[in-house]
Amino acid sequence: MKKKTIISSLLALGALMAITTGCSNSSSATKSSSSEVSGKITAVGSTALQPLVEKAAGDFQKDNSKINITVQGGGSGTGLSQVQDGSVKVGNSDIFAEQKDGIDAKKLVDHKVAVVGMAPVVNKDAGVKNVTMDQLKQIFTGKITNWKDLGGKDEKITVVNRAEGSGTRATFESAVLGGEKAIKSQEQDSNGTVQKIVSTTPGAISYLAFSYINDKVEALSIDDVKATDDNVADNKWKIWSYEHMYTKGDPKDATKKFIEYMKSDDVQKKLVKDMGYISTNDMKVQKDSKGTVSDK
Amino acid sequence: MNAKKSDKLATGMIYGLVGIVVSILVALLGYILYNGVPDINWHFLTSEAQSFSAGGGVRDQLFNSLYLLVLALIISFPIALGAGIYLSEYAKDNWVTDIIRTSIEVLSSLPSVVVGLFGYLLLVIQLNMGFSILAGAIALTFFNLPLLTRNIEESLRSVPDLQREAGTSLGLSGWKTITKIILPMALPGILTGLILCSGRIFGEAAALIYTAGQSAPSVDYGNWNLFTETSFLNPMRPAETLAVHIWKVNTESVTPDSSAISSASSAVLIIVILIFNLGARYLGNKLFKKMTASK
Amino acid sequence: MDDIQTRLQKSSRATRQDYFGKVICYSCIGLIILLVACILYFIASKGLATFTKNGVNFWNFLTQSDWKPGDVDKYGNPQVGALPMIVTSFSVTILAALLATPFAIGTAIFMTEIANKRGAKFLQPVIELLVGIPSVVYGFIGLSLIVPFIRGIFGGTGFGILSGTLVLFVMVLPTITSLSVDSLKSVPMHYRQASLALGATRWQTIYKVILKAAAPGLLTAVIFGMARAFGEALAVQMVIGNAILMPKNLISPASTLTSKLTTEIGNTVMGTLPNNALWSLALVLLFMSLLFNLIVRFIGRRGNIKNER
Amino acid sequence: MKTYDFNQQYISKIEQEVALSTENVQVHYGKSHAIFDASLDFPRFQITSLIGASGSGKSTYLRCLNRMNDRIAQVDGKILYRNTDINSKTINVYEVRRHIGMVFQRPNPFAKSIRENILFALKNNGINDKKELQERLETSLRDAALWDEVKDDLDKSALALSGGQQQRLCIARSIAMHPDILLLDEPASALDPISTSKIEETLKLLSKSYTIIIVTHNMQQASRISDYTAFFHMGHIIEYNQTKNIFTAPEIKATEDYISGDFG
Repeated sequence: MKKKTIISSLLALGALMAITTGCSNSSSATKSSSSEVSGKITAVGSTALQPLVEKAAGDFQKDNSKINITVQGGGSGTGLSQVQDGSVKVGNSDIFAEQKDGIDAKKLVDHKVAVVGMAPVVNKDAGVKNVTMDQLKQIFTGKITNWKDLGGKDEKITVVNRAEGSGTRATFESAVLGGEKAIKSQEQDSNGTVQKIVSTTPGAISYLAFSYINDKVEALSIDDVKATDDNVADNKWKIWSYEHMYTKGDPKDATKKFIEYMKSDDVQKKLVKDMGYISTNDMKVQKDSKGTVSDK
Repeated sequence: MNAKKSDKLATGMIYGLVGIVVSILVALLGYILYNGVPDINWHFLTSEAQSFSAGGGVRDQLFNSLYLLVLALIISFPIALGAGIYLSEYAKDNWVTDIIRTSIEVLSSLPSVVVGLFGYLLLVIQLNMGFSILAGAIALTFFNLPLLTRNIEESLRSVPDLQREAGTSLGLSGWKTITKIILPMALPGILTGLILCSGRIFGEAAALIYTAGQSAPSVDYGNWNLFTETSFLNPMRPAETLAVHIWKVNTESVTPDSSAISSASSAVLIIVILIFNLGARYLGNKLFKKMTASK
Repeated sequence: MDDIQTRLQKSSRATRQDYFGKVICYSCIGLIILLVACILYFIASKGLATFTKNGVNFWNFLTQSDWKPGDVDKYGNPQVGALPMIVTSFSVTILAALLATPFAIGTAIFMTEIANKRGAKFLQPVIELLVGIPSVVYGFIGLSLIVPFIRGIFGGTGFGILSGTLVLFVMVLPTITSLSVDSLKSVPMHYRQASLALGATRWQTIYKVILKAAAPGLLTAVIFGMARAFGEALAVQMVIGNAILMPKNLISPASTLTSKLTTEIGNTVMGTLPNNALWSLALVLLFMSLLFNLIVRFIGRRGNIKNER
Repeated sequence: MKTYDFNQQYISKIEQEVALSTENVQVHYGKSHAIFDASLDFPRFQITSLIGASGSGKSTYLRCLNRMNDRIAQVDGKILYRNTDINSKTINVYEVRRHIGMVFQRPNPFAKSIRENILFALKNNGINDKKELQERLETSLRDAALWDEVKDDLDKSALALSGGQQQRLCIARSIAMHPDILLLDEPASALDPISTSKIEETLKLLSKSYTIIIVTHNMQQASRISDYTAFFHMGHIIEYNQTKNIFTAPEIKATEDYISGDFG
């Protein structure tokens, strides 16, 4: 009896091995065979950046048929840790590698491919269109709890924050909260869901990347500065961040070519704008990983 | 209260419960179809998805969903069948079997995101499969197995012991008795399980995001060579399924018509499941009739 | 020795077939066990690292309610308290199962014992259809219908355990129903005939004979339903509010283990405390489902013993 | 309640050729002891019936004879068939069951056509010759007195037959294997009187070429068809003798009381 169990478990193990070796064989077989620049690029990470890279990769492959690019989401943390481990060629992130625990930023090379602006959004019947930076801070730290204190309707404020550790939240908190902690509140991790929640929940406030702001929600101005691309470019609008593509060491061959393409005018002038991002070329200032802004 | 009265009362209550369930079902399906069907058209079904402009379709996603379903069933069904046979026919009633059963049930309660991440680390990274349909199919197998195994076991058990005795008393081996006599009789039950699992495969998103991926590179539907990168049959290519597409469109998409795409995709998904469901049932019944010669 | 005598002692085609079958079945179950072991090991090694490597106190993990794995409190300890999520997960699962079970079993009884063939034939595919609706669709329907509904009736934001329960109720209903149907169907016909022949009414037959005979199967159906409720993330996440607060009542925003896990896992880096802490949540989830399993099994066994007597 | 001494036994010796015999067979279900020291010889080409009250162990004993209890009970002792102990662990049980066939209390045809019901096991035993299969199909159905009723519907589902027909189909299915011995476990208890008498006729005819052992709780049936009868009580074989002796002049009081219906 015992013998049989051992035999069968060995068989099972064997079957698993067979499956797996079979797979790795076929994948390595498809890799090689070419003369010019060729290769397989996998880019993983930020879900916000994914559509841009995916679209750019599609266009890029039309002229470089030997290069195969796979773009996947999974989150900035996943992207950074996978590129650091060397399991993928490119890690997409909406956050500086320096800001993430457990990532050795020195090993990674940062390629900023776009700038994303974010704005606080509120449900339409809050009756508020403009706040000061300080008021915004007090809302998110739980000191102001009713819209009537800001001249709006008598309606409780429902704060919807972004997922802890997400790039969007890190950007927002560093620009608005100035080191204080946000109150415990609802959290969501995707722009789409946040937009839907804010648009349907009376008194709700959250923040969204510019491209997700539509007429269903009210984007607030801060200190009478409107959330526009131009205001971001000269840092009048403070809440913005870069979209990064990280590589481990300097990119080579196919990866290098692709990253160059991402920074080229083809992408920056057209795709980046179409997707609602701001081109890095248009920026008049730059920001480092500590949030210090300087002239370019 | 006398028996007759309580009988009436209970029947009434059951009718009430069923009435509520049915109205929920109808409302739910109606809601999805009502919102989605007007946006379904030939163009939607046959064109590629768009990243940020309007007018994208779901051709690739639809195909990927079906292909992934087939692959996942090819992998999981035989394993579940073997395990189900083991549990219903060979397993003795002791603590080892108890542990096996419990661990299978625990496996089924894992959140799909955990299964997805496990699949990602094991299949995509460790075994170097990359984001691929195959990795997705294996990940789906992980949580298909408990439900399917359990279901096959139950179906086999529901076949009366008399049938087993008939087989063994004729000198047939246990294996032949199971595969040729018990299994055909258990077929309708097994089919239900299979359909439920297919439904789950169709609707699963979280596990696939990390394994089959969430991008659908364009593929060549004329290329039948399994091993080329662009072939639609290549199991090593990344593939976004319909459910993942719905998830993506809802959460991060910037396409102006995202809500239309989402509701139309949901409706397509339901219609496909319905077709699959009825088709499987029809074929299963035919097969059952053929195998048991009951006309 | 005559021919038959030798044949009696030699192995034949049938023995080989049987051996072959056994090898196949044992391999399959072996494969599943191997898989379960792998996953368990994987989750355990990651989930336990929070306590072994990052030095989080296990008791604090279970009883504290501050969850900020990235930060430290004023004493320099990482804030990893999972109590609110554990409580919420338990609540939504139990409530959803409690709510769904009568409906599911009622529907199953209707389909197997009361309805004519056509009624059952119509209901079954519709119920199976529901299993295939992606969680995210349930989530969005919940967000656009259930949340405003709850808000309208009970006030507050509408996000909370109650909304989560209602969404899960609809999601586990098909699972419990179709498994219950299977288990009711497997009650032999002659039980029913015998009971009806003794002059029992239909309800007495259902209640005293069929439900009793099918009890273990029904319990399994409920376990599987709860398992689905436990593991569900995408849909719950959208309606429960996803706030790491001790739920004060059924309509205050809360967060389940899975919703936290799903929202944050992509934003953390493998091997760091925030990541390990999330895996610890997965581990808790695993233990909770194990616990439920054992409880239900225990109840089932006691029921069986009673029946035999 | 009368008191009997169940250790009192009367087992008559068989003078004819013996087809099957058991020596000190014991059966345990878990901790409960179901059969005590059962030793019997079964004469060749005769019908032996096993009688006794429900729960007396007669069915359990019968099922030991072709190892049908393997999975559910522990059987000790010797069962001799062709000078071989077929209760030994090294024996090929499938081969045993081919030579010692069995028919059960409730008809259990496969959910297949009538033809397949008969031929399925044959084909699995490697008989592929079409002519031979056809031949066995017809003979077995004729022997079971079913041929005339079903010869035009051979491809119809066996489940469409009446209970009596189904049971005769099960008998035909068993004898198509050309066994030596046929075990029947209350084969007529679920059937109406007409079907029962048909089965009895069939068994009478079959006993010319098969050794038949039948469990029955119908004493008229036992006396009508069997040559030998064994009386079981509480797991013990109380008396075994030629049927006419058992029914006219039982040696033991318990047997007499059971037969006269004055029991317990």
